[in-house]
Amino acid sequence: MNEFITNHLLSLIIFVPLIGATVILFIPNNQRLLIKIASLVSAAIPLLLCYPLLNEYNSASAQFQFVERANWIEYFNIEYYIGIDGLSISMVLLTAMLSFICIIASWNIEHWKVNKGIKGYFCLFLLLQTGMTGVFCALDFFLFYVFWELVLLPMYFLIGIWGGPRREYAAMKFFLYTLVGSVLMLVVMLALYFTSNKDGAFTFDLLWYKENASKILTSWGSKWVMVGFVGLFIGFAIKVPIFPFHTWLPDAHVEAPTPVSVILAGVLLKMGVYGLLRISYCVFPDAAIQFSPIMMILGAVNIIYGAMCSMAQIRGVPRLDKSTGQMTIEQDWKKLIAYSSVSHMGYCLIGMAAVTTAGITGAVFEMWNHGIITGALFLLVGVLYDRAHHRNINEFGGLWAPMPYYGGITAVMFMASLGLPGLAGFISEALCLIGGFQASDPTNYYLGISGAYFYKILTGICAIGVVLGAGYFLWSYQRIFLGSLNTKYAGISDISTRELITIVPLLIITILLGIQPTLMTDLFINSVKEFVSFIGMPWITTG
Amino acid sequence: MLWFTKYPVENLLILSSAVFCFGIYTIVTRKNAVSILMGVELVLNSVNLNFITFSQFVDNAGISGNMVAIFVIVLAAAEASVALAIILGIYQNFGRVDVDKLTSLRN
Amino acid sequence: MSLNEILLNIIFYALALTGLFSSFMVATSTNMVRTAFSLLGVLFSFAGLYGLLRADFLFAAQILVYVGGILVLIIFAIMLTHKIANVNLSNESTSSSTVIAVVCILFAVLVFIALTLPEYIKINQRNKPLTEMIGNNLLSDSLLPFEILSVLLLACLIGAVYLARKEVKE
Amino acid sequence: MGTNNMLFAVILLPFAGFLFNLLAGSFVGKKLVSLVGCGVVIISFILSAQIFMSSFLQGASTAVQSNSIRWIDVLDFNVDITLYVDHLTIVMMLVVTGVGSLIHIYSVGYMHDDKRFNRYFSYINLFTSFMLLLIMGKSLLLMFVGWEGVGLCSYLLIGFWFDDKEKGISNSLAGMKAFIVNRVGDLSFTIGLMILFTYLGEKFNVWTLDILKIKDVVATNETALNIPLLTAVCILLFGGACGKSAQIPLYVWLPDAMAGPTPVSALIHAATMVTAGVYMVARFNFIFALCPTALAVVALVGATTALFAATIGMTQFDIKKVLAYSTVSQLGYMFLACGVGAFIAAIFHLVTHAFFKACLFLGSGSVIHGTGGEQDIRHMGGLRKKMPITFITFAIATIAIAGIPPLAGFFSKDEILWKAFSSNLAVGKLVWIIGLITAFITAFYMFRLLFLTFFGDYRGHHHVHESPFTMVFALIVLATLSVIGGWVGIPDALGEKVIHTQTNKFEHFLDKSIPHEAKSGPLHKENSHEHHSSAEFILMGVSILVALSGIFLAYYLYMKKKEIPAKIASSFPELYNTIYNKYFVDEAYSSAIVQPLIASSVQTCRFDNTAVDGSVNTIAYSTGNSSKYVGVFDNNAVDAAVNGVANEVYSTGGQLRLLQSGNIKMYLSIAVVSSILIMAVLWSILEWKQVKDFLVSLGLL
Repeated sequence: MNEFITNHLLSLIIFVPLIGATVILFIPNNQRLLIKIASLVSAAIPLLLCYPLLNEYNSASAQFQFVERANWIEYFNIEYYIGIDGLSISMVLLTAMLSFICIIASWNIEHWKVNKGIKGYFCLFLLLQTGMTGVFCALDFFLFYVFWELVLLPMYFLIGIWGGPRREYAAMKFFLYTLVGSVLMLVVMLALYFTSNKDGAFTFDLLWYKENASKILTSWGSKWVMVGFVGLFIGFAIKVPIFPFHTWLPDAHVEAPTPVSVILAGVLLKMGVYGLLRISYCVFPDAAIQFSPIMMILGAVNIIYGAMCSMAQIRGVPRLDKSTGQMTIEQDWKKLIAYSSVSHMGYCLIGMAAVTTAGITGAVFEMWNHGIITGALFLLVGVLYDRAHHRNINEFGGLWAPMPYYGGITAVMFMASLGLPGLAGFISEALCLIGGFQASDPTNYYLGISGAYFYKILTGICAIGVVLGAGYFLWSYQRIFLGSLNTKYAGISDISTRELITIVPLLIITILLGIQPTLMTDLFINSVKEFVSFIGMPWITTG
Repeated sequence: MLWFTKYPVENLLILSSAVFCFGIYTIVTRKNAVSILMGVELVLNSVNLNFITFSQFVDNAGISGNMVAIFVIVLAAAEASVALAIILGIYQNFGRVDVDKLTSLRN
Repeated sequence: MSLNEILLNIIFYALALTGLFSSFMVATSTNMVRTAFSLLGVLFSFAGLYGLLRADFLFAAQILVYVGGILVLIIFAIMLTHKIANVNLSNESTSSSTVIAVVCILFAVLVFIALTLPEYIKINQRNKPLTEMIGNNLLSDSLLPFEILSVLLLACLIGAVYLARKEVKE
Repeated sequence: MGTNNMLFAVILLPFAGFLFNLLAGSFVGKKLVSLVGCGVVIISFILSAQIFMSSFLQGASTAVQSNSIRWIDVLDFNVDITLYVDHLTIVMMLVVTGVGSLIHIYSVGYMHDDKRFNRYFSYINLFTSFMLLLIMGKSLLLMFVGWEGVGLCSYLLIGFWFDDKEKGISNSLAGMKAFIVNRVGDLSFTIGLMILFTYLGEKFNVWTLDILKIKDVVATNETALNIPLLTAVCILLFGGACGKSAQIPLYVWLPDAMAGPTPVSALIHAATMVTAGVYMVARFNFIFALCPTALAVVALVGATTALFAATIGMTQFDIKKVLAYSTVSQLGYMFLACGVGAFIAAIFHLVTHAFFKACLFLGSGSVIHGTGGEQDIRHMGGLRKKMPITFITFAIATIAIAGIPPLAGFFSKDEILWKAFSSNLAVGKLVWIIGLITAFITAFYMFRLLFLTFFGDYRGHHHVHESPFTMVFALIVLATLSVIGGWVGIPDALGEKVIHTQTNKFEHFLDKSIPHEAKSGPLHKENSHEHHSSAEFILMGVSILVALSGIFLAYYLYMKKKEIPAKIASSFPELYNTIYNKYFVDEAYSSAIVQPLIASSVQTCRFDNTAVDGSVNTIAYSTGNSSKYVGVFDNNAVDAAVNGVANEVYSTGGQLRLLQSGNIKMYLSIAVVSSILIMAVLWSILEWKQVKDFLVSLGLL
């Protein structure tokens, strides 16, 4: 039995939630507690399986581990090919952990305004977890694409049914946006498929693409390689989200119920960045290097733009409400955090654009930290939302007096999020910034962009994001927690033990990784080294 | 002059065509249902004749033509019985068998 | 032409003419009973022709089935659908010149085709007894039609009985 | 270089105090909380004293270092947690822990009846541990962690009374302002740090943030350095120092920081945190010394801040605001000293300033405590009879800050002025003059404060009582320190002539960590010894004269002719008004930076809502519309065609229906005719050749 577990560990982690979801379908709808326990168990098992995963994972080697390979669709030579290396192990862990926490967080689903069938909710959630873990483990482009699309469906329904007032609009927008992106990705995937010939046959195997990246480069020519890269980039940029494609994020977050927006922010955004790292960078390394100045610019825009937008939430943004037609002042706390995650993802972009060891490690570590910190932030917003049933910042005040523990934990999380040294957020941001600084200056063939201190100036601009971050986080903290107590909320109850169970582990991880980040960075340092040396190879065709 | 012994096939075919045309003529002009039925019988017989002549003079095994003829005969019998049953049914309901009057199934 | 041939010719033409004349009578006679009996003439002449063509089984079948079965049936029908009194039933027919013209053209076409038979038609005489061959064939090659026919006859039997019975007024 | 793991104990003890008070504080009585709070800091003071005694005085080892723990390890960039103590650090440690413990003891009395007593002590302990980390951190990044941690604690402590009825919001806003302005300073600090890091890495392939390693790299290839870049780095690092030590562009947060409890102001905004900037500049003396332009900037900014803050201090009526502005101006002095290369004088002034400024703040605290929360000096007066000890200690500290010998202030300030005067930097003389004027104004407003609060008759209406012993004890100790503190650094010239003792122990002590030639180096004229001392004597006389005249002016205006200040104020109303309102700097900042930033952020979000989101919606809307048009087109065109066909079929069907006339004969004839036709067609197809001949023969073809 355990021999079966060890060599099918990854598949188990991926498919146990799916099995759980099917089991839940058979439980009658009125057995609410049984459904919840079943879903909890089926989310707990992958988390427990992560322990042997970490145990046997040999962080010294940069090769793929726990590889499982089986023929799926013989005719098209599509394989069920999964495996993890440094980049994806932290994501698998993050998905398992956040999903488990979110199941606990959605324990009081009955009291939500939208009290639809909870069986559907939990099944969709577990299906979502399968999709997400699958994305991070897939090594076959087709399998990756299938899991990528699999994630869309449950998320659409979770937002669409259990969401807030404008849920249909948000869910529809989210779905169509990501779908457009994945269409582009499909085109490039097929292009790659039909130009590949692994021992005679077409193949979707990502590792094969990586090994023959130079062959693809010569056969496609640098122009088409750039087109392919941009196609993939747009597909992933929508998910990250990167500046022009980000407008689905605030709506999806504002409308999604708390646990769903935790998963949305915690894991779904990482799928975009992970896709860029795993596929765009590995398959089109030449285009990746040529594209890095633009990536850096986009990263800088992301940071500053996200920070500005979230700061605007405090003053309140007049927005024409289509249904009622008049201008409503919108100052939603959750939207602030959504925009702040746009800003945080900007740091990942800088780290990636710099393609230095510090940069890429910073990006991967930022993916993990952002998942933990923003996940906790959304849970905290959920705590207040469950009590006050609204989220506009200026209607709270002085909540630290009645809710000391809640205030304390939110303070620590806010500090972590704005990058206070000594907590995890600072280290990944510092690594990204330093990585950005270390990047060598782009020479003239970088799409015609060159400049003596190009990267250094841009990273300097990005550092301003740190100040803006301090601005809007402290300002919102002051509006909600400090100042004189808003009498309406005098009797508000402090954070409950269930909510504590969901948030305290994230808090501990943030503090622990702040003091000793090597716990996490050792996991993926070697893979990053191999990744950087691979990208750094003399791909660059002059002109 | 094309005597039967020299040109057996042609003669027989001419005969069957003649009988065939007579059958057609009776079918088209007769008003009485039963006589129409007789016309049909004439046509069937002429066809039978054709089959048998060809089976005799063309087919080297000489059997398939005859087989068909047999089947035609049997079918003619079955068809005649059903037709007459219908005619009797009509007669009972309408009292007469005149084809022109039987227009209740109009459009 | 040898005596045999002459005899053959005489027999053929005798049969042919009787068949022609009686089918003419079927087509044009006004009296119902006369048409019935002229049909009898046609059937007999055709039976003779079959015999002439060495289709002896068919000669017998023709007489048995057609004459014995169908003709008797027709006569029954005539008797049942007309009052007994007036034997000379009127059998009017709406003959019009167009119909005659069409029939003649048809006859002409058929004759033309008969006369321009392709030479490949081999003239060979079969002299094996027909019945034995038919028996073998019925139960070997054309077994399927044979079975279908049996089913068909059964269906007709039932159908005919059902159609012809008098409505039982409840 | 001895390794001594006690260093970790020095930092972790206050941190443990923080954890204990925060978590267990509310359950445990105030007695235990105060015991743990103060005890922890006192023990760490004893430890630092022990290290000072053992390894620096007798041991004469240059530095003590703890073994390192792996912190960030990313192959080519790794940072370890190692604590490094050399002469400069030990001095700072003694100041921080010494003054810190005194202030902890003081605040036991001061904060006694506050309902969040334990939280206050936990924050103060956390502050002490972060400050120690800042000082002892070997790597720049560790220093930065301490740097921001100290900023965090100042944010928490300034906004400590966040739920105060009327001032609650302003307190928390002040805290936020402090943190964000510090953050702006930290921004320039990080950029400077990163430029230095990447420059050293790319040029000399030394990827390190370790201060010692940086020092060696800079020392070994001094000639190959790119001076303009280093100047930029120095200015950026100095920007960080400005943020933290409240210099000209980023000083606005310090006066508002007075919203916090007074011991907090004493500890953080007088003695320790604000001096972090000076410490950092002193720590990087080996880089600053190489860039004269950077030094000039530092000196000028320091001098102008000193003068600027002193002028504002003259007009303030809130006792803590006056002291806050005096702190800003004294810090200006320290940076002035650094600017002219006299890093040791700056540190000496930092130490003496810590003593008398802490004493002043604690004195003002006991005054506020005594007068029941009254902070406006116009409602005080004549307190010397009711609060004698506070008056005496306050007076001593005021004399010290004014720079009257033999107290500490004189020696350290005079040292700075002398170094400024004697330095051959162009900016030296100008800066000396500004320093002199500032000394005059400082003496004036300090004694104005003294006379208004303690002399004359009591204008308030509250029963005044002396503070309890715990508070007074700290005052006494600090007063004595501000007296004897100066004697450590008596200048050599004065020493040989007058007191024949081994003088300026402080300078010789610090020499080991801030090498002499860097201190004076090309900056000071190496003239003969005699000329050197005579000029110094003259200078001492001048500065004493200036101080006395300042005191006399204050005495004359506020003791003799009380109405004159009001008359002066009314005669130049707009000048007085501008100075009183702090030159409207706060308003200028908020209108120039803060409001536009918020407005632009609102605009960006609206842009995001309308333009970007709008474009997406328009795309969706247009596809919706176009699909509508497609739908309409589909209905009219395609559908019409289909309907047309349907109608045709229907009509033909109609005619065909007529065929079903029920006339059997017609059916039969149709059947016959159609079968004949079919036969004809089939036959003609099969026998096309014959038919063709036949037709040809007929002449049709």
